[in-house]
Amino acid sequence: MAKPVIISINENLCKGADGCGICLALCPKDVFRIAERLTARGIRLPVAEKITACTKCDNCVIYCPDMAIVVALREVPEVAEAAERATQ
Amino acid sequence: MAKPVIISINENLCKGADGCGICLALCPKDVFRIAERLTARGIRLPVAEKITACTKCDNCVIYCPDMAIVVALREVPEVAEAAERATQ
Amino acid sequence: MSAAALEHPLAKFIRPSARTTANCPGCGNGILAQSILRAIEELGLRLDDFVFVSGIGCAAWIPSPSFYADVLHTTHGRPIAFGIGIKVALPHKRVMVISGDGDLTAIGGNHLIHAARRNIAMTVFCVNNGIYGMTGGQVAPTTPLGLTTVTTPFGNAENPFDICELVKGAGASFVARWTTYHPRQLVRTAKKAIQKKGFAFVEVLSQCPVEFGRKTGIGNAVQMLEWYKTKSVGVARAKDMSAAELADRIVVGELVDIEKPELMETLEGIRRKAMASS
Amino acid sequence: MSAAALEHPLAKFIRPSARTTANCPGCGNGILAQSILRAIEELGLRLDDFVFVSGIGCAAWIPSPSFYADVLHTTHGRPIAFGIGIKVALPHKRVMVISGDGDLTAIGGNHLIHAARRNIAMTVFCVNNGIYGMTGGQVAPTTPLGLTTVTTPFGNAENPFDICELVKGAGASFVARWTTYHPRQLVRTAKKAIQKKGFAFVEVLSQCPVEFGRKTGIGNAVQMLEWYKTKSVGVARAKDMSAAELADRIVVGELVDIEKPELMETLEGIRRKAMASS
Amino acid sequence: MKRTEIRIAGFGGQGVVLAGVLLGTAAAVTDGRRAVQTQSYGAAARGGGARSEVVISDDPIIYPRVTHPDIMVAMSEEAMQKYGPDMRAGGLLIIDSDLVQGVSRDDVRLVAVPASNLATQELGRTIVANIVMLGVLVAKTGVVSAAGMEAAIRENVPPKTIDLNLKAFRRGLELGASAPIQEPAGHAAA
Amino acid sequence: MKRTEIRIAGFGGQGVVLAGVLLGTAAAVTDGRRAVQTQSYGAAARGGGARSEVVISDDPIIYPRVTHPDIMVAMSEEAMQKYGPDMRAGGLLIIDSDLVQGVSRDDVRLVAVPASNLATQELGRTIVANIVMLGVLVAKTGVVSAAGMEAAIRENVPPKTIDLNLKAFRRGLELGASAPIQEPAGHAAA
Amino acid sequence: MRKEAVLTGRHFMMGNIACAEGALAAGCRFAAGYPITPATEVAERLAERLPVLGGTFLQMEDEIASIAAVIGASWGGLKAMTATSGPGISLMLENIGFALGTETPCVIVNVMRGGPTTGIPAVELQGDVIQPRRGSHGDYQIIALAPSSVQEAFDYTLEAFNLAERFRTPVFVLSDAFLGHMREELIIPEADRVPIVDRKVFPPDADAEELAAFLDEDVAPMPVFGRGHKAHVTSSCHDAYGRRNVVDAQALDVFIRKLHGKIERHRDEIVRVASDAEEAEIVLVSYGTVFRCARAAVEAGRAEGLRLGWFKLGTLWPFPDREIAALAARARHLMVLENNLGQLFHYVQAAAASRCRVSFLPPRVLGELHEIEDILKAVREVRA
Amino acid sequence: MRKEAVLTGRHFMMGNIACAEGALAAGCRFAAGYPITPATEVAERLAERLPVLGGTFLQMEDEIASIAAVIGASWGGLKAMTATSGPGISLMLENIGFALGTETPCVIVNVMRGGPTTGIPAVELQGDVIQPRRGSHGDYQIIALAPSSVQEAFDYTLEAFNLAERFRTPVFVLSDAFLGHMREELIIPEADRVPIVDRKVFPPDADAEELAAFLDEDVAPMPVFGRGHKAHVTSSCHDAYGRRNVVDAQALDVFIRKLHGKIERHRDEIVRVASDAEEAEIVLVSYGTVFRCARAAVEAGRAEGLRLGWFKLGTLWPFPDREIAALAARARHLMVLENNLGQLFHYVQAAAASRCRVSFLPPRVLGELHEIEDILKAVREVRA
Ligand SMILES: Cc1ncc(C[n+]2csc(CCOP(=O)(O)OP(=O)(O)O)c2C)c(N)n1
Ligand SMILES: Cc1ncc(C[n+]2csc(CCOP(=O)(O)OP(=O)(O)O)c2C)c(N)n1
Ligand code: SF4
Ligand code: SF4
Ligand code: SF4
Ligand code: SF4
Ligand code: SF4
Ligand code: SF4
Ligand SMILES: [Mg+2]
Ligand SMILES: [Mg+2]
Repeated sequence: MAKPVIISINENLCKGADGCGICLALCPKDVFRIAERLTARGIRLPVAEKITACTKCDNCVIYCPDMAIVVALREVPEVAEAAERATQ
Repeated sequence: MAKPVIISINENLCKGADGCGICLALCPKDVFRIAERLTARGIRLPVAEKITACTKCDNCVIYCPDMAIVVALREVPEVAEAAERATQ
Repeated sequence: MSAAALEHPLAKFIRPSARTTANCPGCGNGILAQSILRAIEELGLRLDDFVFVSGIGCAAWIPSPSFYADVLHTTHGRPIAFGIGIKVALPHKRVMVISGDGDLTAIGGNHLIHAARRNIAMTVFCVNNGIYGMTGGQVAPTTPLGLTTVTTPFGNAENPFDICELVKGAGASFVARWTTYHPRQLVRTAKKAIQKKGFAFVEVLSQCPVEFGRKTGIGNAVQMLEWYKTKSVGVARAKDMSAAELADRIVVGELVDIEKPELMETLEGIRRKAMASS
Repeated sequence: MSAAALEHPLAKFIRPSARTTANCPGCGNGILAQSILRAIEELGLRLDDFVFVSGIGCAAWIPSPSFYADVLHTTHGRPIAFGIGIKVALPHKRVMVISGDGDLTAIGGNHLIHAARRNIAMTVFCVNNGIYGMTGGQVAPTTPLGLTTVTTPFGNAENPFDICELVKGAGASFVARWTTYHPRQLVRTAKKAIQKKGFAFVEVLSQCPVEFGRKTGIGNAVQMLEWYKTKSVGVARAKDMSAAELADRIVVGELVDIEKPELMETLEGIRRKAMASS
Repeated sequence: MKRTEIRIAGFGGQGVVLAGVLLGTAAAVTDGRRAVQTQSYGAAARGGGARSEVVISDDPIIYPRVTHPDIMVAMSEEAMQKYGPDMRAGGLLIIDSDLVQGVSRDDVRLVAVPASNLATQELGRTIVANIVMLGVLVAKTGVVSAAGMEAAIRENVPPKTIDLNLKAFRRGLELGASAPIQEPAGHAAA
Repeated sequence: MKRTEIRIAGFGGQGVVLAGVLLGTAAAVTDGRRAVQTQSYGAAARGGGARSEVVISDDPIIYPRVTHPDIMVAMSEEAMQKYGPDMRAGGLLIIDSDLVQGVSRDDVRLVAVPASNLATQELGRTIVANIVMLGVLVAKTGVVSAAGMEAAIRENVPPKTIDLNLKAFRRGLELGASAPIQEPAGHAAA
Repeated sequence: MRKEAVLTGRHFMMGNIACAEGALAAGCRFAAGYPITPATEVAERLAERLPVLGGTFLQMEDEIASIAAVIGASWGGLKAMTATSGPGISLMLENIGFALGTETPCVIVNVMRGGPTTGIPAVELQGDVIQPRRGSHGDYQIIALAPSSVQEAFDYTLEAFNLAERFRTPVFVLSDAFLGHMREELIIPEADRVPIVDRKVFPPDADAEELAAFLDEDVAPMPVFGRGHKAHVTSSCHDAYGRRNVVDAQALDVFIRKLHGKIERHRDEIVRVASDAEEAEIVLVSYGTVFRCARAAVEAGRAEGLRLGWFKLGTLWPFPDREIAALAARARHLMVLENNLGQLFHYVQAAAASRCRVSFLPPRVLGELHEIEDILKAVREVRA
Repeated sequence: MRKEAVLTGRHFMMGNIACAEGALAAGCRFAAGYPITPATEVAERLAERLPVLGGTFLQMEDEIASIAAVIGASWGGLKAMTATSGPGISLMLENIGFALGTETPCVIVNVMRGGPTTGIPAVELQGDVIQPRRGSHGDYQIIALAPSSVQEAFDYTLEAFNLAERFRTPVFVLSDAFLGHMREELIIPEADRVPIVDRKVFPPDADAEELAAFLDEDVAPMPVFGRGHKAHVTSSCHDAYGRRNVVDAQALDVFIRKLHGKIERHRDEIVRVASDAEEAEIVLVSYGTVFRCARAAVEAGRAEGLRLGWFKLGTLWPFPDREIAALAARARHLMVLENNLGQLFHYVQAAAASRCRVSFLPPRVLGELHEIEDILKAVREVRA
């Protein structure tokens, strides 16, 4: 069941959805898509798009080979706060 | 069944019945005994004593770790001849 | 929406100066790394309870330098032998070896089987990517018969090891196999392996999309995970399958879990006896 | 009465300059040597059909220099690796490795398991005397747990290998075990091993009365043969025995005999493919 | 011709090493001159920087390293920053304008071409941007013959990609023929 | 005392190395002098020859090898033949007369004792013939003290065999005290 | 890929590939190896080419097994080689000693990398130049060649096989990461113009019990296996017939001296040096890739009027001591350039003895080639 | 068997046993090894003594594993050693390079035997004296000591541990088959008079991310494992914090130079030589067991009026080049005596350079000690 989450993708750690793309493939809810924009490092990141579909199954977290993804429940106060900061 | 045989023990090869003695132990007919005399190399050879009891089972030949024993049937002409030479 | 600020729950286990891995995109090694750290976390252990040892190769870079702990990155093939010295010196620490199939079963095969024989308390994770990743895709003792690699351009002429059978034959007291498609099972097994009093060996089939997947045509990281999923069969189910049925399948699960004298204990016994001797 | 003049039927196989062995009195190695030569004789083969390879140790001196054939007496632990090069260069000759348990399973363990994996056509006789004979009675990977040797004066802290299980786990296509109490069976098995198209491994428990028998208290050559006799149990009978019943028994017989791709053939296939390639 | 030093630099995966090899092959095999090619890559497959260097000369090449390139092809911002300073003043700098923004040197002759976009859009494969750049280089310098380069391409790229690469090279030649050279500050056009 | 060179030679298994070790230990540890012991054996367990050499001196021993023994104990015919020639003229040769027949040197002082038979018959163990020979040697030369030798025996033989060895040594001392010395041809008794 | 053994023609080729092609041209038909940067391309090339020529490449379980298989194949009658880098050589040393002691022809290529230990795989260093000579235990003499160009990578590897066959001994080719990965033009001659030496073998019916097969300073014929010679080949000390003797120092003395003498006596046939130092006051002594810097510096220095010369060691072992001594007698100063902290330097110094001064210059950054300006600066200092 | 670590008192002991006792007195509590003639007694003694002292002896599967376990134990905080002979050293060289590169204190005893290859196990040879310095790949400096008596077998092994701990580096003890099996008197001091050096370790709470642990010419503190320092110890080229860098030659340059400098800078602390050559015209330079022949020859020669002197190298590496140079400045002729065909000879020659003449004398029979008469004969020839 979908849960209100924050999905954080560390751009410094992710190796790029073009080369890797494991999160895209293993998310049962198809939450991610691949970004169009190339980063300075020449890769394209995954973007958590259908975030509301997320069930926090943690597949993306557990399978990400670069520990680049964190999925956290919005209700956890620290998480909400962090999300706040991040969008500033 | 006992057979007329010649039992040849190569004194240069045998390592001595005191250290080895396998032929003595593995002969089912107790054909061998240990010599009293020490050789120049300081060992005591086995002696085929109860030769008439030999059944040519070949145990002594097969188990001798130094290929020092040959058991041959007397009726084989070459053997008889060799035996002849050896006793001259 | 995505936010960049959340700290990964296992980030505390990562050496600050080595937050990014040197792995290629989609490399399976990172999945194993995370699984190991997760198992340690779930067991309530600290990284300071461990000494990590690895050889040379991509897999050997899993703990080195990333794990924020004592790490010995040794010569090619020798991590287990180094680990034995460490374990004797620090019997109350847990020694964990993480290295590649080439490292542990090609050049290092002898140390592997002897450690298994000794049944020294040590956890060994062997990353089986079926290839030498770091040096650019040469044949490994795990590469399937017939496969084309840069050193077998007309196909591999050699039968591969069944590594788990080998380690079992050598006398290990705990032997298991999973793939990077199975991180949750891997965590469960890793926890057992870490706690085993004896030599605990875990083979992990792991995708090397760059040197194996691409060159064998099995495909990219995602396709390789898919392939692991399809090919895997649990050890319980495998028991009822014929050799032919199992031919190109990957039997996963815990294959051996027995009790036998462990080296640190027998050595302690020796010391007690020696001290008591006249 | 005894006569000194009869020529041993296998004497033709012995190098003229090396008629006497360097073995201690009663050493089991000579029993194996004779059994191997007998097997070759019974198969109607000539020694020129073979290349013999050995490592370093008493057992390694079985063919070197005695066997009147091409013999390569190599470095410690490496005979199988040398043998592979010889076999590739001379595919129509039979390569036979004869060496000790220390040589083949301690320092040489890696080459042993890899040759088994490759299933290269090669016959390997491993003399298991449970000890390092040549260097004076140090513990071997085959020495029973608890036994006192010059390097384990308070008892051996390590579990021994079951060598046959190891080689089987590595993938050998023929595996057998006998003792020097079983020369007739050994000849029979040796004949099969020589003719096997694949890696054929025969473990032979052999008495070292000087460094093992005397020091362990099992006794002299004759007592050790007696001990082998008592402890041995045929593989067929062993199948019906429990692990406990088998604990200190020696399972003898042919343990593995399977078919799988052999290296010389697969290599030939590679060459054909290469030559046919554009 | 005297010793000419050429450096091609960019990301791993852009084919800068292949570009150097093609230049060297053209010079040494087809054109019958002397060439040395060397390279350096970090963990290439892992996205580090890559660099390929070629020395071309009519005489035997004794010192094999490139120290102050006469010609540099820059295919990444990082490469530009890192290697720009080494260039010989008055040398020729060719940049992929899609990838390189800041040109730190004003004492070199500059050619800027949109090779990546051209490769992606016109040729359908970004990966041949390196070959486009070679075309530009040959057009602008004649350091190797176009025929030599085409032969080198035929010899060295996977058979299935020969046509694509030849096309990229020829497109680069055209682009090079028409692209303007921005002369160094304070120098008149030669 | 000046440097004395001693060689003990025989078959492997006769304990000639132990004999040398005991001599050296007596000299160096109990008697507080200097000693060096060296040895050489073929494949000992396999019945080759064995040889043990001791240098004893009051001064530090620089050159450690025995080259021309002042004293030689010969316990096999082979040893006698092989090493006899090396002896210093006028040196002392002690042979086990049960094992050595031919004495090739007539310029040395000779003591012959039936050590093997004595060991076998009187002491019940042929293996202690070496210790009997040591007794003879000590009695005839005083190169080490009897007390030093007894201490060395206690320290170096398996605990269970100490008494047997001490007995053999003392029996050797007696034998040595009474055994005649055959002086070199052409020399008067000293 | 062409299918002939000798790829006659003009190429633009990597040093490692040229090395493999030199081997194939020499008749190498067996190679065994274990992957290692920066040598792997040699193995990869051989893996691709050998099966086509009816030969075999085996990737073994490690370097120890690799050299063992190479030696085995050589006794089986094939010309055989391995290629590796420092860590691999360190592991092979015991068996390299075996090849020396049993007089087994084979070729060992070391594409040197940066160390000690794992170090930096892709950076060159001349760190392993004494290792062939003194790395394996015991006392022995060996042959080692150091190519300085892709052409020499080909030529010297070919030559290494010829020397190995001629002297029944392992021969080293000491390349490095720079040369191994460098591409340069290479001219391979017509197949029938490639000089080939084959080992002297036993006459067909000879029995190793009767014909001496070892320890001849003029090189005994080799009783290659599989031909009924009944050869006994042992790593133990042995006599000319291969009979083991592990008791007498005298036998050891003969064993060591004969093996040594086999190379020493023929050192003039083996040693190759080159120089341009006739009128020179200061001579730059170097080898391998560093030679290219030295030579370039000499040209630059002469242009500015310095009386400079160069001397190149093509053969590192046996060490060209006489040639150095002769040079030292003529020159005022020898400056030894190596990409290390001074290895052969001491041997040059020893050979020059009291004849002239000898100094040493490493590159500014170990692992990189010397810069010409650094060399000239050092030269100017020496002159001052 | 007594149970103290230090067997204070007067003994008549084999060189190999003295070596083991020196190690125990130094605080060695871990040893790993693999049997080999003529070194096995060292291991056997340690196997008997270590467990009594709460230590451990492990017989490993081979020599490679032995040195690996030793290094592991050293990182675990124990003083550790192995003992072997030539073939074993040849196999250990890769991991000895590891110990060098990671700055791991440990002691390696080589009881040298006759080779190359299997050779003759029980015959002595000084065949492996350059091997410690140049046997492992890459460029590095090492410490090696050569005892010439049973007392020195004890003292130098003890000293080897102290140097290993002081400089965080592997240290060799080069004994030989003759000394190893020779018995001689040995005096072991009271336990509290045995000089002991322990490695400098990290302060208790230090984190290896913050405190430099490597590449300090004055020896960085060691972040011994198991104490929470989170040390990263790698065989790859690394910086002072152990951070891997396998890309830049610059990093390699620092890596090599610092490791080198750590020994070189302290060479005066390390190098030990002895001599009696004040008035000498001809000086016999030697080490190990051969030194005893040289010294005996000097005494004999002086007795007949020859102006002879001796110079003993206690330390073979770092090579006592300055001491030799000083000697060469005073003497007319240095005669180098080694039980080989000339190994350190070249280094003596290089160090003497133009200062005096240098010649070489092997024993009449390699594998045996020099005969005094042979030495004197050579001396007389040199004088003539
Ligand atoms: C002695 C030695 N030989 C060879 C190498 C080169 N080498 C580095 S990594 C590697 C293979 C690694 O394969 P594997 O262990 O399977 O690790 P992967 O990279 O596949 O994870 C080799 C051969 C080396 N470093 N040392
Ligand atoms: C590299 C190396 N290490 C050690 C040795 C010493 N060595 C000679 S024989 C031997 C052990 C032999 O044991 P095994 O193979 O069981 O033969 P055995 O004598 O018992 O028949 C050893 C360790 C050696 N020759 N080479
Ligand atoms: S937690 Fe599960 S559902 Fe949510 S984004 Fe990740 S993989 Fe998809
Ligand atoms: S799984 Fe991780 S590394 Fe891979 S694309 Fe997703 S976020 Fe990036
Ligand atoms: S053949 Fe049989 S019966 Fe006859 S002597 Fe030999 S063992 Fe005894
Ligand atoms: S078995 Fe052979 S070696 Fe043993 S005692 Fe009998 S004859 Fe002699
Ligand atoms: S080469 Fe393969 S194993 Fe190595 S990091 Fe890349 S994907 Fe992973
Ligand atoms: S030591 Fe043992 S194995 Fe070796 S020859 Fe003697 S009895 Fe046989
Ligand atoms: Mg792998
Ligand atoms: Mg054995």
